[in-house]
Amino acid sequence: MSAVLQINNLAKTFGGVKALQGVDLTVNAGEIHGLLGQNGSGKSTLIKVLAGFHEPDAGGRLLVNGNEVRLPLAPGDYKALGMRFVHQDLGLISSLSVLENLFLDEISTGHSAGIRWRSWRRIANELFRKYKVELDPSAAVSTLRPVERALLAIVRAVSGAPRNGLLVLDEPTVFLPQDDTEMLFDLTRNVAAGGAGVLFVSHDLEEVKRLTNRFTVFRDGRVVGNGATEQTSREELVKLIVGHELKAVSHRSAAQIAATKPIAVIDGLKGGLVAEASFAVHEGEILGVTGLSGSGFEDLPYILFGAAKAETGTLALNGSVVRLRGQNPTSAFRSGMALVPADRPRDGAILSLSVLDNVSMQTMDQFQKGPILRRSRMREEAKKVLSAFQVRPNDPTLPCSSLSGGNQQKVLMAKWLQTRPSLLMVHEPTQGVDVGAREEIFSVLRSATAEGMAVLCASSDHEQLALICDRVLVFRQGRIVAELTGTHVNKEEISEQSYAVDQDAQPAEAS
Amino acid sequence: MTLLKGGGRLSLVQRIALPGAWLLLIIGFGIANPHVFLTPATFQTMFGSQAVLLVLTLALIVPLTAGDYDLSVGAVLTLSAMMIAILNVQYGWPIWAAIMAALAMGLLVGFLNGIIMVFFGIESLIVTLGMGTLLGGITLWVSNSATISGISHTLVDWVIVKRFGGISLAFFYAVGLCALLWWIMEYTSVGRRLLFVGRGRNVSKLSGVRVGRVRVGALMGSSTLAAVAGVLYAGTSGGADPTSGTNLLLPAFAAAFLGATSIMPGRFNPWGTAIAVYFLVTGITGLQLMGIQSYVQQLFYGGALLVAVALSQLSRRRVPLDNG
Amino acid sequence: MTLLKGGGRLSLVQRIALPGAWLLLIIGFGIANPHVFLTPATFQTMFGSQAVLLVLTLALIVPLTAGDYDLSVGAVLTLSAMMIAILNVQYGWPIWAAIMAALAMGLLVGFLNGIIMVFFGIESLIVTLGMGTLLGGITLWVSNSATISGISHTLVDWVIVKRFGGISLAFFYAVGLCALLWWIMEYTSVGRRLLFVGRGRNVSKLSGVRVGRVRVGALMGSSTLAAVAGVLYAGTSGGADPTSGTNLLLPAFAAAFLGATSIMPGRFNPWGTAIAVYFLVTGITGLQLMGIQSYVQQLFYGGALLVAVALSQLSRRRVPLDNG
Amino acid sequence: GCSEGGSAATSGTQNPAIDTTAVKALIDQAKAAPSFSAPGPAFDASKAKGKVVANISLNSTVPFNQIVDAAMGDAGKAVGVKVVQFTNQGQVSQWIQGMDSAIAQKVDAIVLEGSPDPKLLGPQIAAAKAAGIPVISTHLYDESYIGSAKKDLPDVTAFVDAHHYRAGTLMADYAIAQSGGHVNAYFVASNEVQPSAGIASAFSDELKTRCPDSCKAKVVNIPISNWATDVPTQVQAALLSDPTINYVVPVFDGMTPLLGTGITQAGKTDSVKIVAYNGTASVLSMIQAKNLVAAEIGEPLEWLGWANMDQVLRVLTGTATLPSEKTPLRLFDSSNVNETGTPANQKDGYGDPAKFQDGYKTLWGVK
Ligand SMILES: Nc1ncnc2c1ncn2[C@@H]1O[C@H](COP(=O)(O)OP(=O)(O)OP(=O)(O)O)[C@@H](O)[C@H]1O
Ligand SMILES: Nc1ncnc2c1ncn2[C@@H]1O[C@H](COP(=O)(O)OP(=O)(O)OP(=O)(O)O)[C@@H](O)[C@H]1O
Ligand SMILES: [Mg+2]
Ligand SMILES: [Mg+2]
Repeated sequence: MSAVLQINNLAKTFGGVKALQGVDLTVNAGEIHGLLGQNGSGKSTLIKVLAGFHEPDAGGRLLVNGNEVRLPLAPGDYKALGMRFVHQDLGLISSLSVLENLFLDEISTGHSAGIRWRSWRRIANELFRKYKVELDPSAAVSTLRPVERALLAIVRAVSGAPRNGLLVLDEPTVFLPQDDTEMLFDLTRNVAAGGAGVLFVSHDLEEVKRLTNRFTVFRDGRVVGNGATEQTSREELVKLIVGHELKAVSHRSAAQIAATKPIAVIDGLKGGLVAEASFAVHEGEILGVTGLSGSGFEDLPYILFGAAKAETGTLALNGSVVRLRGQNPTSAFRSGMALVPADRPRDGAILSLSVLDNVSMQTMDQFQKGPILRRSRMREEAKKVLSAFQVRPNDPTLPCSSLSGGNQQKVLMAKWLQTRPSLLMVHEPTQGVDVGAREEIFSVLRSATAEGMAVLCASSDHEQLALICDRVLVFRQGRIVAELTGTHVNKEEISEQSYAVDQDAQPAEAS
Repeated sequence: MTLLKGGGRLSLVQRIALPGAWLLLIIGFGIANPHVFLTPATFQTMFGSQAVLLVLTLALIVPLTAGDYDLSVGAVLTLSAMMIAILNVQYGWPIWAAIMAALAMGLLVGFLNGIIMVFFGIESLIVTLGMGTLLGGITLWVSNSATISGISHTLVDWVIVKRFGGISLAFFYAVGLCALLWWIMEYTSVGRRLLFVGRGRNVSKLSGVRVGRVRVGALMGSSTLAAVAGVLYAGTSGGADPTSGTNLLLPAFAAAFLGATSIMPGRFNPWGTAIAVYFLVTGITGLQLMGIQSYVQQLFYGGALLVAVALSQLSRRRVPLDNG
Repeated sequence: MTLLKGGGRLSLVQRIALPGAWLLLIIGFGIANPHVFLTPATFQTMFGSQAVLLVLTLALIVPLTAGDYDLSVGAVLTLSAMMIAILNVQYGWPIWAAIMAALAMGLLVGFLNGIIMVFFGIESLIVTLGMGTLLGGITLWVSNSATISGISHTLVDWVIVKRFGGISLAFFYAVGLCALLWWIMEYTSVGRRLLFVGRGRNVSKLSGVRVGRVRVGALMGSSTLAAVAGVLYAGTSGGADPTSGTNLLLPAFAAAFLGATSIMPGRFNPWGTAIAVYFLVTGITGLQLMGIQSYVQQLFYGGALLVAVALSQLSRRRVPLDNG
Repeated sequence: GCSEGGSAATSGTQNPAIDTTAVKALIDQAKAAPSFSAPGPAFDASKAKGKVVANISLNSTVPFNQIVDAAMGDAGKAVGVKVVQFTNQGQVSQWIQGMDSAIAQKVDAIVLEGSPDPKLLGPQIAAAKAAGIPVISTHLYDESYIGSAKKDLPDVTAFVDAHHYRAGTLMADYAIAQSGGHVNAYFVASNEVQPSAGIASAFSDELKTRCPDSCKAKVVNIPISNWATDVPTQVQAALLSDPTINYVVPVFDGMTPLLGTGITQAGKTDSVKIVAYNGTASVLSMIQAKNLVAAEIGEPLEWLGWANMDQVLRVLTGTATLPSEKTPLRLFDSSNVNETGTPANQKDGYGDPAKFQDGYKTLWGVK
């Protein structure tokens, strides 16, 4: 079997941070190769070196289809080398149209004088038909839902991937619901069957086991293991990635939940994709909301927080009632709510400011003594919080942009949990977070609920919901169609309810 | 830099709001002052006279599309006109050679702007502000602060005296540049890359765009266009003065932003720019023809900019979450 | 808006590059022209006479921190001085009442700027460009294009005649405003929110910051500070003219950006601003005192801006990733 | 304001011929090279030897000021007075700084050359007075206005008058003479500059006096900062709305190329002429090139410098100051413009400079 991609002794240093050191990696033709590792272990950095975005340190070697290629690669070189990417943040320009994004590579490196928009549009429509995605070529990407954006990026990469080329997928599934994931897997297998190599990054070991032939694991920028996927158990993978084994988690029972008092009671909510929703979140519970994308569950936290408009409905939080039409983020925050959004670079973190600035956005006022903001105190406090959340590196003065995606997510959890909200709402809380950190985030959520906080977790990751939630509400077409509690909270039942073809919304079995 | 909020499909209302306002303005002045305003001569001179401003505004929209500001265009215009005057009048160079020298200066200034911006990683706003001031000093120096007149009649003839349909050739040059720029921006990959870089620098780099090169190129484009505006300026006035070109900077910015509300709302675009320039000029000319005080014209300018942009935003579907 | 690329810990070299350059400049002129330049009087007049520019630059950095531009500050300064002159001299209002009226005008203009920007969702650059033009027209109108002198001696006394350590009180007002602004920006949550909004609008919104209010507040702050600069202008010159204030806009922008390379590199900050203003003024004054040609001063201005910002970027650890 | 002429003003040719002999005589007089006559009594200027004068000009980037400043330096040298230049770009804050540093350096006199507006320097002039430093304002106020200027500005020690309004009158006279008494003028003023309004009314008044029925002028105000954007369109619009306009007059001749643009664009290069004031070289060249400009009124700039120093020396030596320095104007048209050189320059064209220089030296007792 010939190697599509061969990397020897590659290193990349950012300032003092060694993001990659002595990395060796081989991807063979026709092979789907899993690239695994904790947050910040260097996966995306490697990929960006291949894309010509980062310049690696001197000394590394790169062979493509057996031919030595001189490093560093220039932007755009990847194209001639037969590589195609779905980047971690998808690599789309959101203010431009679907069509322009679809042909981004062509335009970026081409020398066309006389772009034939009309024929491109025809090609686009054919592609969308072929890959069975419904996209309007002239819609702005900013108006698309996350799934649609992911599909666009995937179609772009897959349709351009040449035979004996390399397709790189950096966490392509985080935004995808089950059936689209299946479609992606089929596409990926087709590409590999055509003779290309695939490099596939995911934190979802289930996916890795199902899709990949071989894998390589990074830890702290080094290769700590590789092998054939079939011959490696899930537990072994976890151990390679995290360095230790994971503990199991237990759920509360329906009776336990019923015994606690409701913290937030939502009544008659309508707005966005939510047609009607009434439910309560209880003290100390983690309530999951899920469904297929477009079923309305993603809008729920944003509407409750006042970041998206509600048409009608009320929210009783700790007994005081607000009309959701008049809700806005400021009053929501003041009344004891918190929201960790899914779109981290846009809505979650201010990447150009320090970790300290980000963590202390809400707590700042507590450090005000008379006219002076006591900043050394703020720094110490932040350090404590960061170490509680195992943020690596634990240096609050670093700009947030220099942390890896997963560590940024932990910073955000820290930022909001510090405010001791009575209702915490999270949207895809472990998106792009490695198994180790994921466990840490779960345990943080657990200990917070132990102190009486209520958590609303909106996610399309059914396995995750099964792992952490005490109760799960499933949405279909804007309505709650099922409520799962106790032993019903498992991946299979959540998926079944989400995908049920049954159109008559039936109030759930377990309530 | 995303200019206006929202995105997505464009409403027709918005596309044509500015042309519509322009039409209303013409009708209004036509009723108020039919015998003077509604004459071919009025329109002929209106079109002919603002070619310099139009070309200068086109210069601005090139780097604006790529997300950069060029504050040095006014100074480049002035220096370009001054170079032509000095080389042609004082040194006796043939006019074409003087023009070539001025254009070369524009290209060089843009290159320097770009290199400083990219190499040192400084915001274009600062680089071009500094460069503009520096060029202003150079203009004062080489001209000895004096106005120079007597530029070759060939240039004056070919810019303003010769007419087509009663309109000076300058107008057709400007419209030609509009068309050229529109073609480049819409139908060539070079032009599209400008937009990509302006809208998403990292994504563009990931997709293989040589971002630095595109940004340098945009500044070279703007400086060269500004030098062309200087040539037209020298041609329309038959001379050059060391300061007045810089006063065109703010009107040009106003027109560029106003133009971005029309035709392709949300994007800086050449035809929108042309309409914005002539909308503003029509208002001013109409007031001037009615003999209204100069400060009223300034009130119109400021007010029209605010109202036009505000209305064009209102007619647009509001989008809930503002983009950073 | 992220001003400069990179982030992270600040190198000391960079923090003090500009103060160092200032010192070098003073030493240089001291050697070249010891008897005139190195006198207390030179520094006293330098500090006193540029208080207006310093306050105007402070006005700019407030919205710049929140990610907005305010191009109307020059026009507000001019109108503020003109209002004081008209109300005090022509209408016989007591000086304090005239000052209050001018400050109220500043507050109102800022409020209008902010409301138009937020309500219609228009870029601050366009709104304030339009507003500045409008105010320029209003100033010409109310003043009848004339210079008005004879403002109450109380104001003049308290601005420029009374001195402390040989330096006019105007300087101490400006430094006081610097200190106040520094305290607000660094040690109050209101000030931090400005920065948050400037760096991440959505994030701030979702963190409970009332983004619209903060942006309106920033524009109100800048207009009010510009009105204060107008008061100082009226006080230093004892009169007001209808146009000259707008000439201060570009120097103020230059100083604001230069100031952002120093003390707290990458952020607009009041002390950096003060140093930038006096660095530029020292250069100009030194050249003036040597009787050097005027264009050289302009060359210095442009050149110093480019070189200082470039050096401050070089001394910075280069960071590989460009921020979008 | 705008002044309308009589009823039949626009019907030009049908009007009875106007007698223009008187005006023509005035014009001929104004076209002759000026000769020096002592502006006042002689005095001993050598008493001022060794004194230092600070000179703050309106805007050191303007050739007008550069020439006057240099001449002041030369005149100072003739009597051993040092003239220190404070160069600036016309900004009020720079004038203030110049005043402050002149006071701090304890100079013997401060000259505001070529009209930095003393109204914007009130506190500084008061401070100079308190420090015993006389302040002399030059070339800002018209001779007719010096009286009220003295009342408005009691702290200014002395003024050197200018003849701005006479220039306005002369421009009107030239237009009348050349057109046979049928003038329809479009006058562009910039009223934020002090003498502008006076020049405009002098121009209109002269038309009203000489040919009330067949002449008229319309005055518009465009601030200098708006020249580049507004002047061409404004002129063009005016020529379109009133095709009988036959003269376009700028209040300051720096506007001339922009007027030219407007006239050319309106296609009126054959029927419209420009008469202007200030004597800028490029405008004189336009007369030489027979390009739109019919006449230009200029002033001998070096002479102005010496005149400034005459008043300054009187102040320094405690001699009574003069109400008028009697500096001349000269009108140039195609008949005498070549005396300014080819190509025209701004210094020449006023006779032999040695003559007025000798005149002043004699007056000062240093020759
Ligand atoms: N532009 C940058 N500047 C400085 N450090 C960086 C930069 N980009 C990444 N790093 C650092 O390099 C390391 C590797 O980051 P990378 O994004 O490759 O991680 P990853 O394996 O993709 O993690 P995740 O699973 O969270 O996406 C991290 O320590 C990160 O902080
Ligand atoms: N940037 C774009 N994004 C999305 N749609 C676009 C874009 N540019 C053009 N289109 C759309 O593409 C279609 C065809 O555009 P256009 O009229 O430019 O084609 P054309 O160049 O005439 O086509 P052909 O090259 O086939 O002759 C139109 O519906 C237009 O709206
Ligand atoms: Mg990654
Ligand atoms: Mg994942």
